[in-house]
Amino acid sequence: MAKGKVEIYSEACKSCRYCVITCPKNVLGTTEAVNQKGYQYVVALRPEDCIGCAMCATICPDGVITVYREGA
Amino acid sequence: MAKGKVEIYSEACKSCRYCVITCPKNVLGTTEAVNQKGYQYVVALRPEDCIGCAMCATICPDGVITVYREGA
Amino acid sequence: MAEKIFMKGCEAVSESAIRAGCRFFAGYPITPQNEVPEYFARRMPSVKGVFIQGESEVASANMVYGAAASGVRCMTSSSSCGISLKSEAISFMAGARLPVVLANFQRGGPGIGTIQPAQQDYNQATKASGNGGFRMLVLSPSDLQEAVDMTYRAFDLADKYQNPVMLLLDGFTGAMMEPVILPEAKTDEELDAIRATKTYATTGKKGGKQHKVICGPGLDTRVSQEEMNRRDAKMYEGWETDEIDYEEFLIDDAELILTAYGITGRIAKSAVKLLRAEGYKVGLIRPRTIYPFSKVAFDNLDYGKIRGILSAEMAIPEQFSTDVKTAVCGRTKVETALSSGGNILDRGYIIEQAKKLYGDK
Amino acid sequence: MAEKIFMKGCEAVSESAIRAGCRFFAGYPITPQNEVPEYFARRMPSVKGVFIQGESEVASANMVYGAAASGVRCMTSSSSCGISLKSEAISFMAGARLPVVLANFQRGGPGIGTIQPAQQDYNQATKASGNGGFRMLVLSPSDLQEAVDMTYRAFDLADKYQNPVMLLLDGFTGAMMEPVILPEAKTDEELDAIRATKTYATTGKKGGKQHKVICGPGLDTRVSQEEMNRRDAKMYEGWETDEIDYEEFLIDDAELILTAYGITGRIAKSAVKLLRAEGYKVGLIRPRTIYPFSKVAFDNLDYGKIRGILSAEMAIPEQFSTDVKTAVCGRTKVETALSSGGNILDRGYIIEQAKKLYGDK
Amino acid sequence: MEKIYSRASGIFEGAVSGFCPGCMHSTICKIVTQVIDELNMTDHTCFIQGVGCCGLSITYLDMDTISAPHGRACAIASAFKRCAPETLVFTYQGDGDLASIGLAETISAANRGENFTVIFVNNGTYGMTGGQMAPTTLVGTKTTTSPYGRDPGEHGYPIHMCELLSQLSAPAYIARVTCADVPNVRKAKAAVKKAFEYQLAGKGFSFVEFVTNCPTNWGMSPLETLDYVRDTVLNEFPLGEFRAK
Amino acid sequence: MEKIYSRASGIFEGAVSGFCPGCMHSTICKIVTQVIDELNMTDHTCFIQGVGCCGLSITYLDMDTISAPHGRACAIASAFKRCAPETLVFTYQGDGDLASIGLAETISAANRGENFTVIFVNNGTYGMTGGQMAPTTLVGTKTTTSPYGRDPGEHGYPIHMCELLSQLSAPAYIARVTCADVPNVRKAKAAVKKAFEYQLAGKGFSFVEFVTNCPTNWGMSPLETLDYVRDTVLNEFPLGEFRAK
Amino acid sequence: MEKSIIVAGFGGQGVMVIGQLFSYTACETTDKYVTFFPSYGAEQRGGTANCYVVISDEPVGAPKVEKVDYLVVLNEPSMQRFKDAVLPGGTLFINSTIVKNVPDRDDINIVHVDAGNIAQELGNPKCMNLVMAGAVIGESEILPADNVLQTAFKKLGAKRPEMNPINEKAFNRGLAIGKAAKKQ
Amino acid sequence: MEKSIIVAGFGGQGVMVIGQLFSYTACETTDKYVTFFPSYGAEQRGGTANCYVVISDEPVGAPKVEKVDYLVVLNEPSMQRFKDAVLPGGTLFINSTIVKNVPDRDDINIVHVDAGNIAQELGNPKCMNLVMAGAVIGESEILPADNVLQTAFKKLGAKRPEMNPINEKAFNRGLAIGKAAKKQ
Ligand SMILES: Cc1ncc(C[n+]2csc(CCOP(=O)(O)OP(=O)(O)O)c2C)c(N)n1
Ligand SMILES: Cc1ncc(C[n+]2csc(CCOP(=O)(O)OP(=O)(O)O)c2C)c(N)n1
Ligand code: SF4
Ligand code: SF4
Ligand code: SF4
Ligand code: SF4
Ligand code: SF4
Ligand code: SF4
Ligand SMILES: [Mg+2]
Ligand SMILES: [Mg+2]
Repeated sequence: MAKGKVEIYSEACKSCRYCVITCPKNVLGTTEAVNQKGYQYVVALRPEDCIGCAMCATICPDGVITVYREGA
Repeated sequence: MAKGKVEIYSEACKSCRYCVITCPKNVLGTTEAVNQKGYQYVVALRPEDCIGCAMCATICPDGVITVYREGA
Repeated sequence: MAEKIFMKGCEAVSESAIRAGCRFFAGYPITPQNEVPEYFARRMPSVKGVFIQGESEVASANMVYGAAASGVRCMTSSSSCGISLKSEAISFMAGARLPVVLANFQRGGPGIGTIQPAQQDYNQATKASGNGGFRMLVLSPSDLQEAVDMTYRAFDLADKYQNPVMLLLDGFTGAMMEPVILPEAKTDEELDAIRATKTYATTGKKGGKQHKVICGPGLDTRVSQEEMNRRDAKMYEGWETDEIDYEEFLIDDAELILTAYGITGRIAKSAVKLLRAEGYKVGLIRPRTIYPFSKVAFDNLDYGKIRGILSAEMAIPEQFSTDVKTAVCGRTKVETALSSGGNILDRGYIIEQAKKLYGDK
Repeated sequence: MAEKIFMKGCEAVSESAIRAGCRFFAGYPITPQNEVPEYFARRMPSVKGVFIQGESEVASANMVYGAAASGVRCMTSSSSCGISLKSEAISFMAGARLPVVLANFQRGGPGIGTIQPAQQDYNQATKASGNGGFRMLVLSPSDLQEAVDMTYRAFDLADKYQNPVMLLLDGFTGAMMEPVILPEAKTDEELDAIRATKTYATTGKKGGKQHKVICGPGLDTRVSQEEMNRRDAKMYEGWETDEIDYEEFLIDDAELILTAYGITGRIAKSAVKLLRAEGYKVGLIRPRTIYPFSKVAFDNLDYGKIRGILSAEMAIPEQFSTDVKTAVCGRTKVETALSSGGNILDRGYIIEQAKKLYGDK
Repeated sequence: MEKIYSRASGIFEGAVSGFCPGCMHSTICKIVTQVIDELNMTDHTCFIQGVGCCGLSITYLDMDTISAPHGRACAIASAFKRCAPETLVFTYQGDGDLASIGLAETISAANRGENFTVIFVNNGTYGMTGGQMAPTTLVGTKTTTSPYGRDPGEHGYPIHMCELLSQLSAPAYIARVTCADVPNVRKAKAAVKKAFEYQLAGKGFSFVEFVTNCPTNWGMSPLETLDYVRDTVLNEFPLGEFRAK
Repeated sequence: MEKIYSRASGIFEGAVSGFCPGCMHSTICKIVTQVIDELNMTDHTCFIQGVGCCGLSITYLDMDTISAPHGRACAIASAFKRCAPETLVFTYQGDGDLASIGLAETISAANRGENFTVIFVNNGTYGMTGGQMAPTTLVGTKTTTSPYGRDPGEHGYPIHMCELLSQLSAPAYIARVTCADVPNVRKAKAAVKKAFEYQLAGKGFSFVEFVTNCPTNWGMSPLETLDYVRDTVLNEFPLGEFRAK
Repeated sequence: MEKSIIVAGFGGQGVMVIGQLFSYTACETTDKYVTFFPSYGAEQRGGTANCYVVISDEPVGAPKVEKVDYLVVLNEPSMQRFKDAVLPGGTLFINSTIVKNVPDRDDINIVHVDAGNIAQELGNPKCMNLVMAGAVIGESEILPADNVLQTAFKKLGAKRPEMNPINEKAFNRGLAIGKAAKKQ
Repeated sequence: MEKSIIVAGFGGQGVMVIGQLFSYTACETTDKYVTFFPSYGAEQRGGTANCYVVISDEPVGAPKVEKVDYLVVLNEPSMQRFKDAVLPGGTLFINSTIVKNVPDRDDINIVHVDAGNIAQELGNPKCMNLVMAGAVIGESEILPADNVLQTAFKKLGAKRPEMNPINEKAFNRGLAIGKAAKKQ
């Protein structure tokens, strides 16, 4: 099981992709799906690899990502 | 004869006495006489001692003193 | 009754403000009102108030904006060109509906003008102390007792309407000395109670549900600019019935009306007395609130028996007199007695002009 | 005839200014007039003119003061709260009698307001753009061709009277695009000749006997403030006969008059057309010069046959409409159609109000 | 699993900021509210917005706020803090606001040592009005009002606020940070915390300059701006603590 | 005998300045006009007066002049010089004017590197308006608006304009001088000359700060002020050339 | 004859380009009077943007009107805001790729244009606006289609001539949809 | 009854003190109304300074009037400026130590007071103004001399009590001159 988990508030995502390039485990990415504002929001493509390091959330300007970690 | 000479435009003198304390030869001073503005203006009390060094004129804020020097 | 004290205009106004509960003052030196910031600098520590010498008029006016946002009674003052610099902030305070007291000790103009008194800012004070078409109550005293009383009242009016109030004075009133009786000082408890009513103060949500926002129309997304403008317009309209204040003197049988405000008002009044002594039937209308304009005073006149109106002010070209003409609307002749440039209006000249307009006794 | 070009209001005004010989512009970003400084930034190098982005509106206005003192044709522009910040400098320029062109692309207010268009600065522009009771010619165009033509003319008027001239526009006029025909550009020779007439320019005594002083009343010891105020008052008076400009449209048989200026003027005009098409006898008075006020246009009306006047403006509370009421002075009913807050006045609403006031056909 | 990173209570529940994609204004709002939460001050804070994109925080940050006239936030904060000393007060200002029109207010408040905190967003341009030249614009950069590039001969050089303020005696804390990568976001947050702690301890003026981006007016993608900040902008504006009394 | 020292032609023939007895404003007028005469520029000069006692020069200095709104001389000079590049342009401003209300205009013009000269009169007070506290007032000094003495906790510390401007890249010449004794008057004159020469050579912004006195508002005799300047004020404001590009 | 148009969408969708295309064409290739008025929110990106175009045989009176003959809607929020702004008898053009809520009105012509997908298909999502422009011209015939296309080449092609072919395709795809949707 | 006074001289001559002495006395020791108005030039020193005092049984209408009952002139420029400001029947008080040009008017009483020299004689040139004040009271009797003297002790003596004796002497010297100069 994954050590970490990300929760993405996709309506607030603006598709800047900062989290995508920052995630050390390559967990995140975008799909074709767009939100209300028309942005291709980020999703956890490989949630199982998430280590809950919160680097994605730290770099995310818009506070889109909430991070959970096992036994933090 | 004196090496220098000072000409004092007494109406412009405000009696600050900067020149008096600055003159190395103690040439200058005030008397009872006052000008239109009510200031006891400076006069050359000992003109014969003047060496024309222009220190008095240099320190004088109001450009009251014109200085002449022998063979300057 | 309280003792009469011989005081300088600037200081009388300042002391009255402090007694009204002014606990923040920001200002910048400018003649002829330097004694106002200087007085606050001396006095504020003893009432635990704050005095800041702003780095400029712009900063000072914005400081008052900040102080008002915190809920304290506050004031700034300046003179003419300094008021121009404050005009953006004044407009913001009117837009944000903040209670502040502003004083303008007018000097000559335009531009830097002389440091001598004038009444050249009447239009600015009453028509446009900044952009956006807001209005303020503008009070103008004729003597120092009135200055003291109006200052005290200005703080209540500012709170009542949650809007800036302006005192329009002049360099003469600021510099002259006259005996005054000072109003009683508000106690700390009274002031705390007043501050407690200011629920808009942005001192932290403190458990409140809604965050508070101090801003003008256009930024608050909860209410449209037009709504705010309409709300304010309604308030201004209310002033027309509730806040107009003027003195009538010997109007009943008057065939000639002198009218003037501020320092000129007292001179006109004494001219009326002297003219009466000579048998001229003259009376006086002296607006104390100069915005809104005392139109009603002119509407109440019996134009059947009036030969004319002489409007006196220290402004060239005329300003107040134009409002008089508008109010009179052709019902009788309106002439003017004007001066500017530091020459306060000579009573002899007013009397002369009045006699000319009066014609045969 | 020159080609018509589809241009944005801000840019059309800027290009017209450059063609009129404007060789110095200082401004500070503020929506909705950013395209003015931006246009000057691009264009000035090619005409050897100077563009400076001032550190603020205060600085920009003072830069124009400096440029005018050097004898070049110059301009600054801003919007509403930015104009408030310029008001001290404007007052100085009027006091020093310097020719400058000022443009205000009005937005909502008070305070920062919306970035949407409004006409909320009418009082400020026409009554008190600063302290001291000075006046300026204020021109307000209804469409971009008029904006272009008035801008060009403003430079001549500024020089003619050696006084600031204001263009009162709005965010709508600045942002919209429309075809315009641009005036011919003044040649360098023409501009040199104009500059040579400016003997007051303080570019050095150059052997002249008298040093030149640029300052307002109160500082120049050679002439008293009152003399200067009287001299200026006389000039202002002259404008009342020489510089009032307005459009009359279908007035002759009109039983209802619509009146409006600026952007609202064109909307009102088209409302008149639509109402005429429906058989209503309506006409239009559209002031182009808004200071001095076109009182004469209202005096010329035949009140015997007029049912009323509808005054439309984007200001709440009313401003222009108050001047209309003053001019009409009770001779007929004056009603208003107002909006603010970025809602430009809807033609439909004007028509509706007009019909109400008109009554039965 | 435990929640280890989330939005703070100072942001409206579920709010979407009005800032452009990738704009660090958003990051700043995020970390400032986090710090305030950590200090338990969300209910006792008043922030004073400059005019600029920071004004978009009015619908984003759920704390008491005053909207200042452009450039005057430091004057307002000076008075407000003196009248409400228990409230945590910070201004939030852009470079046009703070370093151009508000230069006198900024330096004067710093020089008086007023006890509030400045959050300064240096994005090298006037963002909200569409990308005009700011005092902080890098030499050579084309903007709408320097269409031929910022020219030192005509426009001078970028102004360095931290260095300038460090010439004054009164300021208690001065630091320059950025949000261009994770370690820097963490450092930035620590700097904000320190600044607020200085204020709460009554030490006087504290100032945190953020070297940020403006993807929209720089004409770059958000990712490109990160590189540009790191590779170019930081050369002009070195990070660090300039004063910590 | 030969005339070796006299007034310059830039002073009205026979004029008596309006400055108080012993006020160094007079000295500054004297040496500035002397330098301009030496440069043969009296007929090609425009000076821009701040508002303050320097405004008394309007009836003293026989050169073209513009009276600026308080604090705005540097903005006016920036534009004027660009529109009339052949004219020697200097501003003449007090510390209230230049370092308080005009702080943004001063620093911004310096930062743009505008090609004119500033003559800055630092007398530690608002002279003309009767002795209020200036940003340059020494700690502890009682003035009409700091009646209990300048208190660092409330008012901060004196502002040092030369040091502040030296943080900027553009300025070409920055110096602090005084007129408290003969050698210093001579140095001051040399500094003014250098500043004007820099301007004539098109090098950009030049700035000469005069540490001066205000006998009237300091409540001292003129002679006492000389001692106070030398013994006390100069400790706070060290003399010297800060920049000479 | 006077025709009024609103184009509304997000900033960045090319709202203004559509309006300006019509305006320039009217100004430079016809005898008509024309006005164009852009309107932005406070936000630079992601905010709303819309513009008003009025094309007329006489000088234009009101460059911004509450109700228009043609409404072009590029995103959902714009639909919410403007759906009542179409005059009876007028036409509503919808970027149906992303706008799903369609008003229930039978007094107007509603033209669905899958512009987003068409643009995608043509290889450049940015030319969505040209598809919409084509549709407007096809249905309304307020301006000669050829003139509009020439203007597009002149104005958009000036900076990026390589875009001309794809722009032309996009415009023509829209034009065809517009023509087909014409009410007889 | 209303009496008006102008005191005029250089800044630094104690012009304002004379006016304030009268004003405070009127306010604090009588039932009269009083106004005081100071007027300065732009210069801090060496400039002109003058003040207007009006003392009246009724509220004061005009605190500054062109023509006054009493004019006190301390220097030459003030004489030039104000010499026509004395009402017929009024009195002109001259600091004759430094004012030499005397107007040729026989409709007023002219009182020469060698105040500068008297003050010098008394050992403090600064008390020249008290000599003048005494002269005004002596001639005009607008206020009780004793009250004025008490006010001087209260106001001037507050900071510098050691000056009281010399101030008293100065005032009394002036008073005597004023009394002697009274027109019968
Ligand atoms: C007095 C005044 N001048 C100008 C403006 C217009 N204005 C709005 S935002 C802004 C500046 C934005 O730049 P900056 O402060 O750098 O903030 P950013 O948007 O870049 O974060 C300006 C000049 C205004 N609102 N008020
Ligand atoms: C806008 C404005 N604010 C204030 C004043 C009033 N004022 C006149 S001189 C002066 C300042 C004098 O101080 P400083 O600049 O230090 O010059 P100094 O007289 O000391 O040489 C001030 C504030 C003014 N004329 N205009
Ligand atoms: S918490 Fe760490 S591993 Fe998980 S998605 Fe975020 S950056 Fe990647
Ligand atoms: S960093 Fe945040 S806003 Fe940017 S793409 Fe990732 S989740 Fe979306
Ligand atoms: S020139 Fe020299 S010696 Fe002569 S008076 Fe002056 S200081 Fe004295
Ligand atoms: S220095 Fe000049 S003003 Fe002072 S006393 Fe000497 S001559 Fe007079
Ligand atoms: S315009 Fe620039 S600074 Fe403003 S929100 Fe967008 S990216 Fe950020
Ligand atoms: S007031 Fe001070 S600065 Fe002004 S002239 Fe007098 S001494 Fe000099
Ligand atoms: Mg910025
Ligand atoms: Mg000073």
